[in-house]
Amino acid sequence: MTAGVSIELKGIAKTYAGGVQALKPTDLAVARGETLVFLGPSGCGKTTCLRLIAGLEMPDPNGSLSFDGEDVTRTEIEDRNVGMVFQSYALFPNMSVAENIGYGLKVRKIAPAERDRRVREMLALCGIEALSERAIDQLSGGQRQRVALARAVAIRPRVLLLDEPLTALDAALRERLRGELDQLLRSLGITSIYVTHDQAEAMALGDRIVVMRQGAIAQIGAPRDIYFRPASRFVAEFVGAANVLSGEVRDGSLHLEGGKLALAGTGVGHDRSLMVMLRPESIRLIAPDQAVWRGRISAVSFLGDRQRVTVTGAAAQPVTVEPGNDLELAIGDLVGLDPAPGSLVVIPKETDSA
Amino acid sequence: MTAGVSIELKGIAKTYAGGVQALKPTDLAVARGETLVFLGPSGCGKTTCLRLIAGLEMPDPNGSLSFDGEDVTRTEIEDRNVGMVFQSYALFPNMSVAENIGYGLKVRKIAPAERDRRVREMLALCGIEALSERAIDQLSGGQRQRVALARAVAIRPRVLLLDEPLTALDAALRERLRGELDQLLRSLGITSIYVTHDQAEAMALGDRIVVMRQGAIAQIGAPRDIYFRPASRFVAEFVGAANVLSGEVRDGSLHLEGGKLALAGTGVGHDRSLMVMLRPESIRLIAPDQAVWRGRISAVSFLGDRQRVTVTGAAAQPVTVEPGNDLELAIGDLVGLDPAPGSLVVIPKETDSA
Amino acid sequence: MKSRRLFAITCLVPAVLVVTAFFVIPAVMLLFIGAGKGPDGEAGLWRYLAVLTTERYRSAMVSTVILSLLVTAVTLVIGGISGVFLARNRFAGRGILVACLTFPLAFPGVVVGFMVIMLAGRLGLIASISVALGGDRLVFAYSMAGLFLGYLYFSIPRVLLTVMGVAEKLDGRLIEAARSLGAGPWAVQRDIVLPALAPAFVAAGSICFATSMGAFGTAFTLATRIDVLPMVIYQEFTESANIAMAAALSVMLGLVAWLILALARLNGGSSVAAAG
Amino acid sequence: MKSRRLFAITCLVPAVLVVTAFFVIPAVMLLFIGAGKGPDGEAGLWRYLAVLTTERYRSAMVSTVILSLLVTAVTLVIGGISGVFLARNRFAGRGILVACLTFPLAFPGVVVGFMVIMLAGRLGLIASISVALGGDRLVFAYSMAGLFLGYLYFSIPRVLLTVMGVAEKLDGRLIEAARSLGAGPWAVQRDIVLPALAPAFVAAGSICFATSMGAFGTAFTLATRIDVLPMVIYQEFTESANIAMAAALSVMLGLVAWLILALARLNGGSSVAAAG
Repeated sequence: MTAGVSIELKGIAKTYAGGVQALKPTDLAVARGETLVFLGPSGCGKTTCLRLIAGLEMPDPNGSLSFDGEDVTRTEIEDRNVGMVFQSYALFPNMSVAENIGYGLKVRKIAPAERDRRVREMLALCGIEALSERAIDQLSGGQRQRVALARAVAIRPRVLLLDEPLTALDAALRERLRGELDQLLRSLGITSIYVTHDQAEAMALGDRIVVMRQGAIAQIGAPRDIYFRPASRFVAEFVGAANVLSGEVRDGSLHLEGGKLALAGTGVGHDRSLMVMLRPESIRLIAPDQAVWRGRISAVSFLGDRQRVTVTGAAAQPVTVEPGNDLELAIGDLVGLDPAPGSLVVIPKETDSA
Repeated sequence: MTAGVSIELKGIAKTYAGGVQALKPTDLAVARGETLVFLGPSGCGKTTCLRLIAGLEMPDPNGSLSFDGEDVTRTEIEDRNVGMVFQSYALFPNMSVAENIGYGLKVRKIAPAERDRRVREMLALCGIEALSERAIDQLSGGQRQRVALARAVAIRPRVLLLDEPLTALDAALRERLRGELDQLLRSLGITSIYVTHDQAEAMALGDRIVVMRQGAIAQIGAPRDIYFRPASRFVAEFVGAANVLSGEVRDGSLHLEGGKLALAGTGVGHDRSLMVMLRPESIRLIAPDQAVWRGRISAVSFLGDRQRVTVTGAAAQPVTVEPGNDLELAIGDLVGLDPAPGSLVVIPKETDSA
Repeated sequence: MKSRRLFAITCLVPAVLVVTAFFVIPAVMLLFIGAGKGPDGEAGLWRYLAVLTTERYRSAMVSTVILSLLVTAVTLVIGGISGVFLARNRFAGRGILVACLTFPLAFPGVVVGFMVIMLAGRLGLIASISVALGGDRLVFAYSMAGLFLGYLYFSIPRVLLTVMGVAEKLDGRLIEAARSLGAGPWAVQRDIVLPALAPAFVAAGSICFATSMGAFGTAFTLATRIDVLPMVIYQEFTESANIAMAAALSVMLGLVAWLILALARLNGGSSVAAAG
Repeated sequence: MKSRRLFAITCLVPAVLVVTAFFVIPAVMLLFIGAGKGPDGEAGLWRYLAVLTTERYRSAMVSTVILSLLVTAVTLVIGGISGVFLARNRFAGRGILVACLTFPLAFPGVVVGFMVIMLAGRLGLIASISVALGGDRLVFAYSMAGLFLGYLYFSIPRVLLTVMGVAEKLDGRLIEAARSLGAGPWAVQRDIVLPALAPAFVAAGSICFATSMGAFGTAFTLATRIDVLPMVIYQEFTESANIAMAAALSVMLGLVAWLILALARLNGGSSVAAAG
């Protein structure tokens, strides 16, 4: 439908009155039609970044923002032609569903007949034809979300900006709408910026993910890059459950409380001590006599599709393992831990340690 | 600390003014020290059930409710000695954290010295000693949750009632507090009733789960019973992701669009047609030439610890499979589907089909 | 169960007592006296009609209603614009401005009338300025214009505060959403802000109208030449000793104000209560 | 950027104009006249002190403040209990009860004064009943008691509506939580409901106090024998033509009312605005 534009941020920063720097000078390029996800904890600057791209905030001097090469740094939001979806949806309570969706077209003085046609098109696209004449307060959360999306897409924006659009929904609905949203974004082919603090959402929707921390970019990459090759301990722990283990290196192995881990193939130099990361689902539980790394089960939690097992004694901190739901486990059992080949990731040393 | 009581409901029902029957006549026994979870979609009667046990609603005539054999059906909540934790926490905004926790003791006219001692004990138990003098509006969501729990436990209740206590928190925090709550409930050994619509929460916390639907109990059982042996299609789909497949039975196999499934060991009689359930994580993806059941990948979603794959052509509806994150998959690939032994669950026929 | 019922009764009894003894009886008496014997010895419901048939009463009623409508309209425009502006902007001196705009709340009607005289009376500021500028002596304190000015003076702060209260609670995301859809500042005001404030406007406007209908202190201070309804009632009661007519006029005045408040409550919901 | 600035200025200019020309000038003039020449030819700030030193003014000020405090206290008790009860209970006739309790809002002060005379005046209901019962003729309309009754009549509805508005928004879970902790109905009211309503009480009470301080219509209708401050100001102004003294008294009256409102706003926050 719409091809969207490429976006380029050059040295964009934001300092609020009072001197708080919400975003450090940032360079970023978004390709045409790409879905880019900003992921991070609250206060990391991801929403500030979105609002700067939207034009709801003005960046500090010297930064520049362009859409397809056109400088829009000082353009007001109403002239940027961007579609926005808010966490609270921000639907106009004094208008019906159809009026909400058509509002952007009405403001653009598009003829009523054409406007009606495009509103109907949007209603069909989002599967909410039946709600057309409803008042906003008669809609469920999921329906509001769809109306908000339809309203933002109806103006055929150059960029679609989504600020935690699924956060206000409950888990099951969030998962279903995430799938729908993914299909819609791909079928529209529109450049999209998506902000979330939910790593599963980021993984499922993003062509690339920008992990942010304390007003700066911690890592940019495809979901698999971020998950399997985190650039820092922070990224490792934020994008999924992670066991971060520290130990001494001797004879090509990392020595831990409960045994050792072979370091072959991780390309480690000659450091004396090392920090590594292991995902819970990449550790297999095996008989203790077959293992070189052992521990004792201190907690088992049945989660339906899998179990969450806490193993103590294997490392300084308890190690979390997530085996399948078919294994019979009991608290107190001695177990062997067997990391899958290639699942051991060395975490670069850094000054921060959160 | 407290042993808690056993609870018995006999023919407890609730009809609201206007004739809506929120809870059909229900019998239920809760053992001393047990954690029982009511699980169901909104409007299923789970909260009504909790409020009846609490004494916030009065049941229809003829029902009876007893704590350790003592009839409390007509006892007011203030005389039932139950601890409640609300979804909104309902902390008193005009009192500090310590005053909130001590309020139940103050109302009971417990001497200030003893009261202080028990408040400090609770603060320590919930790990919020540092917040003692804080005002409620200075607390984060997770902190509020802990204060609400401490306040409910401080009165040493006979039963602890929790009404979706984690729903208002975001995903990561919810998961962490779920673990803490589990440990606390187990260490207190108090009889607990927990209401939630989140199946992962129910699985992780409940000794037994009561799945509710339309004001009646759909199934009662341990988490594994509910997950692996659902009594109906509704339960199967509510307690986790489920592929529900219908087909014709011929030669001891269930024939589907993309092949057949062996029915050996499922104890099926001589029905001509059958409905079965397969969990997404119990289906292995194998080479198509090795499989008797095949389909084509129509969508792949990387979720970090696993992938979600949609396979079409295998059955009338698309089949969802959740393989590990190490498999390389592409849309359009022909794949073989191999259910794990014993993972096929026959769903009893019923009139309802939601 | 017992304690709760006892509690409910303890609360209900004073309320019911107060209502019947105190609120309903005087109103019902007023209604009957209005139809009872006057100084002319005649009784009848005709007095209620007199508000429409007798020239003096009718013109007082008409001018009171027109004056109140005008005051309400102008108050809503000025108070509404200032209220929205003050709620949505932060600037140096804002606190002082709000304080200045709201201090008329502290002045009773008599003092407001007094102020109008000092501003627009025979020896008032406007008269002095107009003479100093070589023009005619501009005096309008003792006319409807003076009354209008006085009513504005005490109406604007109420409307301003009500509108500010609602405007501050207005969800800023709604405005951001409208802007993202291409709406300029005027379109945002017209399509988003005004509709959101409509209930507050209805509430504040109806209170403003009812207050203007019944304002007495200001009118009394300014002069007896202005025939607004509360003045006429007072004159009937004290000067003509025509208690029955005064009662009938009071009932009619109450009725009009009551109607407006009831209509507003139907449309504006509970916010009228808050503004009450 | 341009259009937004233009927009802001378009909003700001009328506000500033209105403030300076209309709100501040009369108040400042009042202040100066209070210190200016009186009919005795003397000027000075002493007039502001006269409120404290001259017996007549002091007693008027004291009795006005005491009356207003009493009215406020009684109004808060009656309006508070009824408001909480009406907000938290649904029963047949509730709508009519609320309508009855709030219709005094539609009656101006003159009419309220009038009602008090009919209830407690020489030929009023209470007098007739007391005589019929063989007792003395009970008449208290023309005293402070009558004024008190009249002020209650128009104060209670405002407080009632404000309290009802806030009580209806009170989170029912708080009460359920308190009950689950063992709190009986009285403890729930004392520990949960009253603290939650405190800001509404402060707001409604301060408005009630300021209104009572300045109420004129009722006092004027009841008689000129009652020396409340607004009456004294009126008399100074019209009968004694002592404009300076009237101005000084007005300033002092405004000051007291303003202080109470400002204190309430500090404590009750924005809810005073909503009740204003």
